[in-house]
Order: sequence, then C-alpha cells, then structure tokens
Amino acid sequence: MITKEMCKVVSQEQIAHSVFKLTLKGRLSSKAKPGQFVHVKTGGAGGPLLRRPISLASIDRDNGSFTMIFRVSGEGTALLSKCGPGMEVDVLGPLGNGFPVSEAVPGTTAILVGGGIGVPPLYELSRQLVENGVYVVHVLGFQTASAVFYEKEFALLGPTFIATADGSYGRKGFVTDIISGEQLEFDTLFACGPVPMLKALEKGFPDKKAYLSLEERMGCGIGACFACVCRVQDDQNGHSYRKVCSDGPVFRAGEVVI
Amino acid sequence: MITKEMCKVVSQEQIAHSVFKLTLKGRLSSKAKPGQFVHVKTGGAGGPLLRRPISLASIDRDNGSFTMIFRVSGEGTALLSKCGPGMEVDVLGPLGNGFPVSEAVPGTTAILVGGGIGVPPLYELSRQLVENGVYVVHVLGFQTASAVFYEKEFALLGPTFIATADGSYGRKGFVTDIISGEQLEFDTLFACGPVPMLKALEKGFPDKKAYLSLEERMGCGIGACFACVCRVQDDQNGHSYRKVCSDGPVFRAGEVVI
Amino acid sequence: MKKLDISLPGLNLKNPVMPASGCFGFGREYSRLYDLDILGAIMIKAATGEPRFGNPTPRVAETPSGMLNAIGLQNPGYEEILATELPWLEQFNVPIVANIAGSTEEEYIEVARHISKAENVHALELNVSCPNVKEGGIAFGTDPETLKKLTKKVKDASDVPVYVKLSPNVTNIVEIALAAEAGGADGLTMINTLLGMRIDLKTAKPILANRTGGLSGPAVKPVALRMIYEVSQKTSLPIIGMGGIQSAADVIEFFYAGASAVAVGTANFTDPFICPQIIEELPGLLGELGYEHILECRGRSWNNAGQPAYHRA
Amino acid sequence: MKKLDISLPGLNLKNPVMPASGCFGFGREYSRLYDLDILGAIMIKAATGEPRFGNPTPRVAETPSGMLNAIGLQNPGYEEILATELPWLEQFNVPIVANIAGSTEEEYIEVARHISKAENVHALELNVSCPNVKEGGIAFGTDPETLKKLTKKVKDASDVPVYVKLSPNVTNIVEIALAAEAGGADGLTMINTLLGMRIDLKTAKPILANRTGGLSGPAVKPVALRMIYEVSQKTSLPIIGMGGIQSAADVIEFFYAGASAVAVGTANFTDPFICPQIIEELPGLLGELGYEHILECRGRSWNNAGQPAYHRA
Ligand SMILES: Cc1cc2nc3c(=O)[nH]c(=O)nc-3n(C[C@H](O)[C@H](O)[C@H](O)COP(=O)(O)OP(=O)(O)OC[C@H]3O[C@@H](n4cnc5c(N)ncnc54)[C@H](O)[C@@H]3O)c2cc1C
Ligand SMILES: Cc1cc2nc3c(=O)[nH]c(=O)nc-3n(C[C@H](O)[C@H](O)[C@H](O)COP(=O)(O)OP(=O)(O)OC[C@H]3O[C@@H](n4cnc5c(N)ncnc54)[C@H](O)[C@@H]3O)c2cc1C
Ligand SMILES: Cc1cc2nc3c(=O)[nH]c(=O)nc-3n(C[C@H](O)[C@H](O)[C@H](O)COP(=O)(O)O)c2cc1C
Ligand SMILES: Cc1cc2nc3c(=O)[nH]c(=O)nc-3n(C[C@H](O)[C@H](O)[C@H](O)COP(=O)(O)O)c2cc1C
Ligand code: FES
Ligand code: FES
Repeated sequence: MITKEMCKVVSQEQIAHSVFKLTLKGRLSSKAKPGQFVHVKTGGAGGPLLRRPISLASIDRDNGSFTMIFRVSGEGTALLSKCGPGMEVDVLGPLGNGFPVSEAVPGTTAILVGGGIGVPPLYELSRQLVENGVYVVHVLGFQTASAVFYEKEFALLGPTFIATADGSYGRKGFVTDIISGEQLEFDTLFACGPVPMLKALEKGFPDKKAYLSLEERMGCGIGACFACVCRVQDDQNGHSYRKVCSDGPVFRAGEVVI
Repeated sequence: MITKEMCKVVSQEQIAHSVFKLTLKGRLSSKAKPGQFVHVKTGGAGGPLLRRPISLASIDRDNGSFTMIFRVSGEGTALLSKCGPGMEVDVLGPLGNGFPVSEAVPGTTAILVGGGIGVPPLYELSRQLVENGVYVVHVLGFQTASAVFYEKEFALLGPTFIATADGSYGRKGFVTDIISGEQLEFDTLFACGPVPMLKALEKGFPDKKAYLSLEERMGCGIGACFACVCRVQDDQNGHSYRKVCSDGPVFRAGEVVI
Repeated sequence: MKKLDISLPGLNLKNPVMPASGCFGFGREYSRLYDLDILGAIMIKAATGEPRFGNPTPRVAETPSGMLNAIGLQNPGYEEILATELPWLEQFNVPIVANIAGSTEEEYIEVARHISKAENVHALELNVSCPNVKEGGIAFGTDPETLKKLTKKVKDASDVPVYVKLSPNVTNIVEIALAAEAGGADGLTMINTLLGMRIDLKTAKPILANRTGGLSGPAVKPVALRMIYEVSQKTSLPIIGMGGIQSAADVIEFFYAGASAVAVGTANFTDPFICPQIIEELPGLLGELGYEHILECRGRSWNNAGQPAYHRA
Repeated sequence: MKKLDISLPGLNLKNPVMPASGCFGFGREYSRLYDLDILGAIMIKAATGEPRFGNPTPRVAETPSGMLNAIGLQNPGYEEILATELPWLEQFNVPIVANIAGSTEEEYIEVARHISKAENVHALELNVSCPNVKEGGIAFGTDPETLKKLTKKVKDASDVPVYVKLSPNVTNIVEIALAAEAGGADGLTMINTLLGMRIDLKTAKPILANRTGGLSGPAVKPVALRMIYEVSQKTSLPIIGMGGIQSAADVIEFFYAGASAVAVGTANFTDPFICPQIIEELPGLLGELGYEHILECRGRSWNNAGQPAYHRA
C-alpha cells in the first residue's frame, strides 16, 4: 500500500561532496523493498510543485525508519538537504517494484554495480542478499574521490571495488573496466546508475540474469500520468511501453529500451 | 538612505488574536522615523514574489533594533509569523515619509487615532511626541476584544480610549464615536486605519491640522512602478497624483483623495 | 450538507470536483489511494482512434509554480479503453467524461461515436487543444471555423453531451468559445495548457524531448480565471474550469470567475489526495464565506461586480 | 573580462542586462540604491502623447510565482519626459530605450518623432502590447497587418532604431514577429505580460480595479522562452528577451532560447538590487559553463539542437 506520510527527520548528515544521508521515521519502512523509491515533497508548502523521486538506501524495520542518500543537484535536493531533526518531510511511498531479491539463489554470487547516485539503492539490496546467503561483490563508480561514499558500509557486506572517472580514488575508469580487469565472476547482476553504464552492462553480459534500475523524469510517480514511460525492446506493435515509476524502476535486462 | 538588509530576529511574540510582534536587528533603526514602513520579503527564497509593506511600530536606536506589529491576513504575514530567533528576514527600508512629528507643537495636544492594524505606527509616533513635550491622547478601534493590543503601552504615554465594533471591550462603536462622546479636544490629529475611518476623520475635523496614513497595494515600494498612486484632491489637470509608497504613506488631510 | 451538488448537461454531480484529463490516467492508480466514489466525475485520459505511444522522454519539466508536459496523447486507443478501462470504472458510482482527440475529423468522429456509447460515459470532452502532437490537436482549437465544423460533427456522432476543451493559446478566447457554441457544444472546459519551454543550463538543450510542452499548475491560474471570466459573460454554456487549482479557495475563485464545476490536474501530482481533500474542505469554506450552496458563487465576480474590494483593517 | 558586451541596432551594450519598461520608472528611485552606470541600458516607462493618470487602484495583485499589474500606462507625457526625465538621465553613461505607447497611430508617430531626438535615447521600444488600456495598446499588437503598418510609420518618424514589443496574447507569435519585421523593425522585445486575473475570496470581486491585468514574473518564463525560441528561428531580428528573469542562470536560458539581450522587470520589486547582482554573477557563471562570451549562448538550444539532455549521475 502506498501511503502519504509526514515523516519525522531522525538525522541528516553530509557523507561526501554534495551528498547527504537523511533518515526519516515512517510507517512505509514496514513494507518497503530494496530498489523501491519514495516521492518526496521538498521545501514544504512553498517548495517546488513536483515531488522528487529518491531511492530507499536502507530500511530499518525495527526502528520504523528508512534512509535516503541523495546528491544536491538542484532546487529540490538543496531544500531537502536543509531538513534537520524535529522537522517533517512529506513522503509518498513506497513506490515501484524493487529488485527481485529472491532471484539470486543462496550460495551463488551476485554482483552489484552502481554509478554515482545510483549506488544508494544497492546498499539495502546487498544487506538483504547477504541475509539470504548470497555472496555479494560490489563495483561502485564515482566521478572523483570527494564523491565517494559508503565504501566501508559495502565492504562489511562483501568485496567492494571503487572506480573514479578521474582516477583520484580506487581504479581510474569505469565500473566495466573493473569487472573485466578483475575478471569478476557472478551469477546475477544488479545495477543502478547512469544510462551509458547500464547500456554497457546490458551489452557486456547478454547471457547473465541482470536487473537494471532506471531513472526518468516523473510527474505523478504512481503510474497515472505517462511521464516516465520507456519502450519495450520487443515492441511488436510500436506502442508497447513500461512505466518506470510503477512497472520499474527495476527491469530485467532486455525488457525495455534503455 | 534605503537599505536592503538581512535582519536577525530578536524576538517574536503573539500579542492578540492573529497579531504578532516581531523585533529585528537592523541598521535602518538608526535613521527610521515613525510612520515609515519597511518592505519585507516573507518566506525566504521560496516565499511570495512581492514584498509586504509593514509599518515600524517602534524603533530602538540604542539597541539597533526595530519592531513591527502585524496581523496574519494571508500567505506572506503567515510566513512572517513563523520567524523565530536566529532566523533572518530580508528587509528593505526605511520607506516613505513618516508622520511630521515636529508639526505638533510642544505643550499642545495631539490625538492619535488608530484602527485595527493601523494602530502600530502610532506607537512610535506617540513616544516621540511625548519626548517632545506634546500631550497625547489615543483613540484606538478594534473589531473585538481578542483583537485588542498595546492598550497598556499606549496608556503609559497618555490617555487611551478603546472602541470595539462589537462592544466586547471598551466602548461599542467607532473611534469617531469616542472622540465626539468624550468631547476630546486636540490641536493636531494623526491617524492610521481603514479608509472609512480616515474619511470620517477628514470630514469630521476639516479645520484641524490632520495627518493620515494611507495604505495601497504595492509593487516596488520605492516609487518606481506607479502601483500605489492616489489622486490629489485639488487636481487641476486630471492627472495629478501622489505615490503612497514614496510621497506617503502619510499625507496631510485634504491633500489626496482617500 | 447538500451544498455541492450540481447538474450540468449529461452530468449529475454530487460535487463539482473532478480530476482533469491526463492527470489521473483511467483512475486505477488513484483507486488504490482512495475511494473514487467521492469524486464528482472523472475526466479520463485522451482517447484516440489507434493506440499511441506518445512523445520521447523526458516528457515533463518543472517551472516556477508550474510544470511542462509533452506526453503526446499516449493512450491504448478507444477500443481498448472501451474493452478494459471503462468496464473497470463501472464499479464506481461516478460519471465519466471521456476526453477524445484525433489527427483528423474522421478520427474524432469515430472515437466520439463509439466511446459515447459506453454505459458510464456521461459526456465527451473534445480535446482540440493538445499542444503536444504534430497533427490535429491544437490546430482544431485555434481557428473558429474549423472548430465549429468539428464540434458539429462530433456532436452529431455522440450519444452524450459534448464539452469542448479550449486552448488558452489564442488571441481571442471568446471568439473560439462562441464558435464551439455555434457548433452545438453543450459546455466548455477550460483551460488546456499554455505552450511553454525550459532549457537545460548545462547542455543548452530543451529539457523536453519534444522541445516545447504544455504549461499547467498554479502559474497559469490567473490566465485561466481571466479566460473563464471573459467567456462566461459571453456564452450561455456551462464551463468546467481548470488551470492551477490546488485548494478549496481556488475552486471558489473559479466559480466566482464563472465556472460551474472544476477539474484538478497537476495538483494530483503534488498531492495525490488533493481531490478528496478539496471536496472535504469545500462545504466548510462555503459556510465561512456565508454561502448555502456553491452555485451562489457562480459568476459572482461579474454578476454583482461593483467596486473592487480593498479595505484596511 | 570582456564577456558581456553586445552590439545591437542603436545599442552598444557593455552588458546585456537592462531593467524592463514600467518596472524602473525613469531610474530616479533606483539611482539612490546603486550607480545606474553599471546597467547595459535602461528601458524607461511608456511615454504617451498626453499625460496619463492610468487606472484606478488596486493596480497590482500577487499570483503564484507572478504578479498582475494594471497600471494603465501612467506617465507624464512625452514632453515632460523630454523636458525633465531624459536630461536627468544624461548624467549616466547608459543608453536609454524609450518605450512609446498610444491610442492612435498619430499618437505613436508624434511620440516617436519627438522622443527619438533626445540625445540619450538610442532606441525606441514600440509598445503594442499593453493589456491595460482600453484603446490602442494590445490591439496594435495582435493583428499582423495593423502592426506592420504602425511599425513602418513609427520607423519613418524615428531617428533611432525601433524595437517592437510583442504581446504573448496571440495565437501565432511568429506571424506577428514577421509582420513587425516586414514593417521595418530593427529588433524585437518580448514578451509583454499575459492577460490574467485574480478574484478576492471574501468579496468575490476582482482584486484589480481594472478587473484584468498583465501577468509577469517567473510564472511566465516558460511562455517567454517558448516564444523567443520560435521567433528567433524565423526572423533575423535581434530579440531582447524578458519575462520572469530573476538570475544569471535565467539570462543564459534566454540566450539559449535565442535572445541577444535581456530585460528584468518584476524581479526589481522582489530585490531592487537584482540587476547589479545578475551583471556581477554572469561572467562567473559563463566561465563555469565554459563560455568565453555570452554570445556563444545565443540560440544554442536550436543551433546545435541534437538529442535533449538527460543523464543520471
Ligand atoms: C526512481 C528514481 C530514484 C532515484 N534515486 C535517487 C537517489 O537515491 N539519490 C539521488 O541523489 N537521486 C536519485 N534520483 C534522482 C533524483 O530524483 C534527482 O536528482 C532529483 O529529482 C533532482 O531534483 P532537484 O530539484 O535537485 O533538481 P532539478 O534539476 O531542479 O529538478 C527539476 C526537475 O527535474 C527532475 N529531475 C532532475 N534530475 C532528475 C533525475 N536524475 N531523475 C529524475 N528526475 C530528475 C526533478 O525531479 C524535478 O522534477 C532518483 C531518480 C529516480 C527516477
Ligand atoms: C504602508 C503600509 C503599512 C502597513 N503596515 C502594516 C502594519 O504595520 N501591520 C500590518 O499588519 N499590516 C500592515 N499593512 C498591511 C500589510 O501590508 C498587509 O496586511 C500584508 O501585505 C498582507 O500580506 P499577506 O501576504 O498576509 O496577504 P495576501 O492577501 O496573501 O497578500 C497578497 C498581496 O496583496 C497585498 N495586500 C494584501 N492586503 C494588503 C493591505 N492591506 N495593504 C497593502 N497590500 C496588501 C500584499 O502585500 C500582497 O502583495 C501595511 C500596508 C501598507 C501599505
Ligand atoms: C501530464 C499531463 C497530461 C495531460 N493530458 C491531457 C489530455 O490527455 N487531454 C487533455 O485534454 N488535457 C490534458 N492535460 C491538461 C489538463 O487536463 C488540464 O487542462 C491542464 O493541466 C490545466 O489544469 P492543471 O493546472 O490543474 O493541471 C494534461 C495535463 C498534464 C499536466
Ligand atoms: C508594474 C509593471 C508595469 C509595466 N509597465 C510597462 C510599460 O509601461 N510598457 C511596457 O512595454 N511594458 C510594461 N510592463 C511589462 C514589462 O516591461 C515586461 O515586459 C513584463 O513585465 C515581463 O517581464 P518580467 O516578468 O521580468 O516582469 C510592465 C510590467 C509591470 C510588472
Ligand atoms: S511518473 Fe506518472 S506515470 Fe510514471
Ligand atoms: S509601490 Fe511602486 S510606486 Fe509605489
């Protein structure tokens, strides 16, 4: 069930250059799944008209709270970064279909590939995979050293490789360079990040079971406005589509045109 | 000199139903005069586009601060009422020409007549008149008992009569009823309040030296946009005018068409 | 408590609030959030002759107090809507207003003929104002003669009353409204979106793939009010008003301007519960303002237009 | 640091930022706040043949991210402007763009003839788009033939280049722009205000005494950008863009759309120091975006319009 809730801020913390970690109390934590997102009204009544989609980075059922990690990239995220304890944030969610955690068989290996601000949803995914007895490997790409976050947190769950575009941290280059360079083996792939990265992964591992989380500009966030559609790859009639907000944001590789 | 300044909130306090008293630090306090106003940006960057004109209710040169008293009547004043200590308010001012304090001769009597949210600017005026050795009498009208404010403060400066429209406090009726009922005598009249009140005063005391503070919807607040003009009474050519923001808000009775 | 019921051609509304076309899909998503029975009516997404994919993405962009969209009339085609969506909507006790669009007169007529036969379709909304498709759409809504002709034909083809949805992108809205009236329209809905654009600062390219799109939301409210004010004084057709409505107060402002019902579009995205909230708040606000029934507000800005209001204290 | 200088017909601008007509009076008030020399130019308040008082008050109303005004071209008449205001402005090293308006062709011509002779008037802005006067004003700006004729006559009467200020309240802005071009205009300024309205909740009456007024401010920015985008691709006239500009980023967005300079109106009310601030911030922002000169931004949204921009991370 999707709910709209005024969520109390538990904490907010800057964890990298322009990147913030915001933890909120919210009933939606009891039902949310990794890879799902929330639609956040930033800045209160006077704030921007449209909500902002932000992935769930971790879900704490016991405390009834959840965490988002976001980069300040415009007006809405800037306003969100200014929320502190005691304040409330208007959150709609959980939205979309998350990563299919059970598709990774216990005892096999899953590789989690994230780029930039696509990294956050992989964290809760990794935690749940590990809980299920799946081996996880993380390959995370960032622009530059100051943009890197959550390396330690991921490392506690499984081997973690970092790439930066400018080589200022970890390996220089792209996540795909690491996968081939380190000759990483895996059974299932989960990825979230920029379109070129997702395309490269889809092309690079056509035979693997792979799940990709997409992004699109959104209106409603719940499937009603047709803002966020993408075409399906096997489009017989020229008008087949999926909605990123409600059919995704996670799709099996090969399902939709990225 | 008009300045634009981010003014620190010293205190904010509710003093009557929907009426707030907000004290700010600000350099403009060193040069402001009673009857002048400030143009306030409410709600920060995301707030309403236009500034809100609010009179100076008291000016504290020693502490470099000033006080506004305002009624919450819409979005802007509602936002302003939420400012607390530590916050900053964007203030343009001081604007307009205030009450001509020196027109009241020491030793004579001035009557200060205020209606509702027109009462605040009379407070600083009264203080300065008293300082100059002018006797002051206050006649203040409000809608109802819960709307009354600053009775005590005015009473400390001179005799103070209160009228309420519904008779729930003080005398029932209008300020003009009090002036005639109490047979109040005076040499100079200063007034601020609703248009019908100002009209009644202008008509009722045609021979007195009277100064009336007007209100008009404003754009710029500094005389550039022609939003706030009023006609002059003695309009020879059909296009004579005064700007409430920069030629007023205080006019000598008889000067402009109310 | 009967303060909100309104009767318009084809539409017996328990209240005058309905979601606007294109902002509510076919109701399925919002039905998971609240009971659609409480709505006055539902204006469903535009139906065309054939299924349409619409424009490439990005299809939306944000603007100050508004948004741009260039969905491009994506829909599964009227046959599918008749086969699946409308029957599903029958479970609700809510009249449906079917928004119809096309690239040719024939397409409009075909869609009107068939979709107007559905049990729960109580009125058609003739969309001659979509700015986001290459052919048809807005072209039918900016020329009075073309509009009159189209209205007449659609009216002939339809089994239910026809409301013509006006585009605000015109020099003379009254002229267009009168053309719709002359063509036999039973009512007007206004306004559709204003043509607008945003450009990305970093890439220098239009944010929308379609480059331009339709502006909606509170930013356009003053334009909508002005047009309804002008048109309502010049035609006898009832007007369903829309454009930036976000609150019960906005609804009353639209009635004052001359609307007889309202639709809420963009605000559903800001707050998916906005329609039920407005419906709940309306009676109280009407009471506060001293009205027994919302119809007392209709056209009040010009009915008794004396001096404008302005008083201190 | 020479990133901002631009040469347009009649106007050698040290930077492309100027206050918009009607939002800056004749400069006196703002001159007390900062040195007007820093401005690219100043567009002074509309001048008419005779002094005008304008409309009754209230003349302004607020709207979401915008405002309505119905000043009604209040001004002391061109003779007084020539006698007092323009000479006073001569102390500043800033070209003046004189906005001219009228109820008849003759009035326009008379004002143009005289005011264009002033030393510091480097260009005229032909206001055929004021929505707030009963006669003339917007009527001249919505019919192509009328506009072409008027432009030609004003052009003949004027000693300086003539920019035509376009109204956004038209079905086809390109057609109007081409009419101005055909009439001999040296440039275009756009947009004037969109016709709009607000109604008071308590009194049910229009907030503006004039009932309707012109919508300006950030709310109209997407409409302005769209129109400049369309027009700049179809005419060779330089465009001074305006409508909701509030920041250096907005200025660049207008250049991307196709503007060659910009004017700032309503934002002066929100922040009287906005023009100097934008002028100060522009060079830095251009640098960040990788431009050497602001002209590189001009028309970039369609010059190199490839795929629209959209990338994660
Ligand atoms: C399913 C999903 C999950 C996401 N998860 C995260 C996350 O966990 N952390 C994070 O930092 N970011 C995430 N994003 C991206 C995030 O939504 C944008 O960064 C954010 O909307 C930008 O808002 P803004 O006001 O700061 O920027 P502005 O550029 O001012 O926003 C203007 C408009 O564009 C939209 N927009 C801008 N960039 C994007 C984008 N990349 N994707 C979608 N809409 C965009 C905004 O939502 C808004 O409507 C996610 C996006 C999607 C679709
Ligand atoms: C010179 C002057 C001095 C004033 N001094 C005081 C004061 O000391 N205390 C006080 O409470 N009020 C004062 N007012 C009135 C005050 O400006 C309005 O109450 C306030 O602007 C309302 O803003 P809002 O956003 O709450 O209301 P809204 O109705 O949401 O405002 C919408 C728009 O209308 C304008 N507006 C609404 N009411 C008025 C009004 N009465 N006068 C002018 N503009 C208005 C607003 O400024 C804004 O632009 C003064 C007005 C003027 C002109
Ligand atoms: C995303 C979106 C899709 C729309 N689709 C349609 C449509 O299919 N048919 C139509 O007539 N109007 C459509 N509209 C216009 C709305 O119905 C409405 O007229 C307009 O948005 C103004 O109202 P608002 O400001 O409340 O959104 C759409 C608007 C939006 C924002
Ligand atoms: C109060 C006010 C007065 C205006 N007066 C004039 C005028 O006299 N002549 C004119 O051509 N435009 C006039 N305009 C329009 C502006 O010059 C400008 O075109 C419009 O406001 C859009 O720009 P903005 O959104 O930056 O304000 C006026 C606008 C406002 C807000
Ligand atoms: S955002 Fe509205 S359908 Fe996906
Ligand atoms: S408010 Fe602009 S001139 Fe007075």
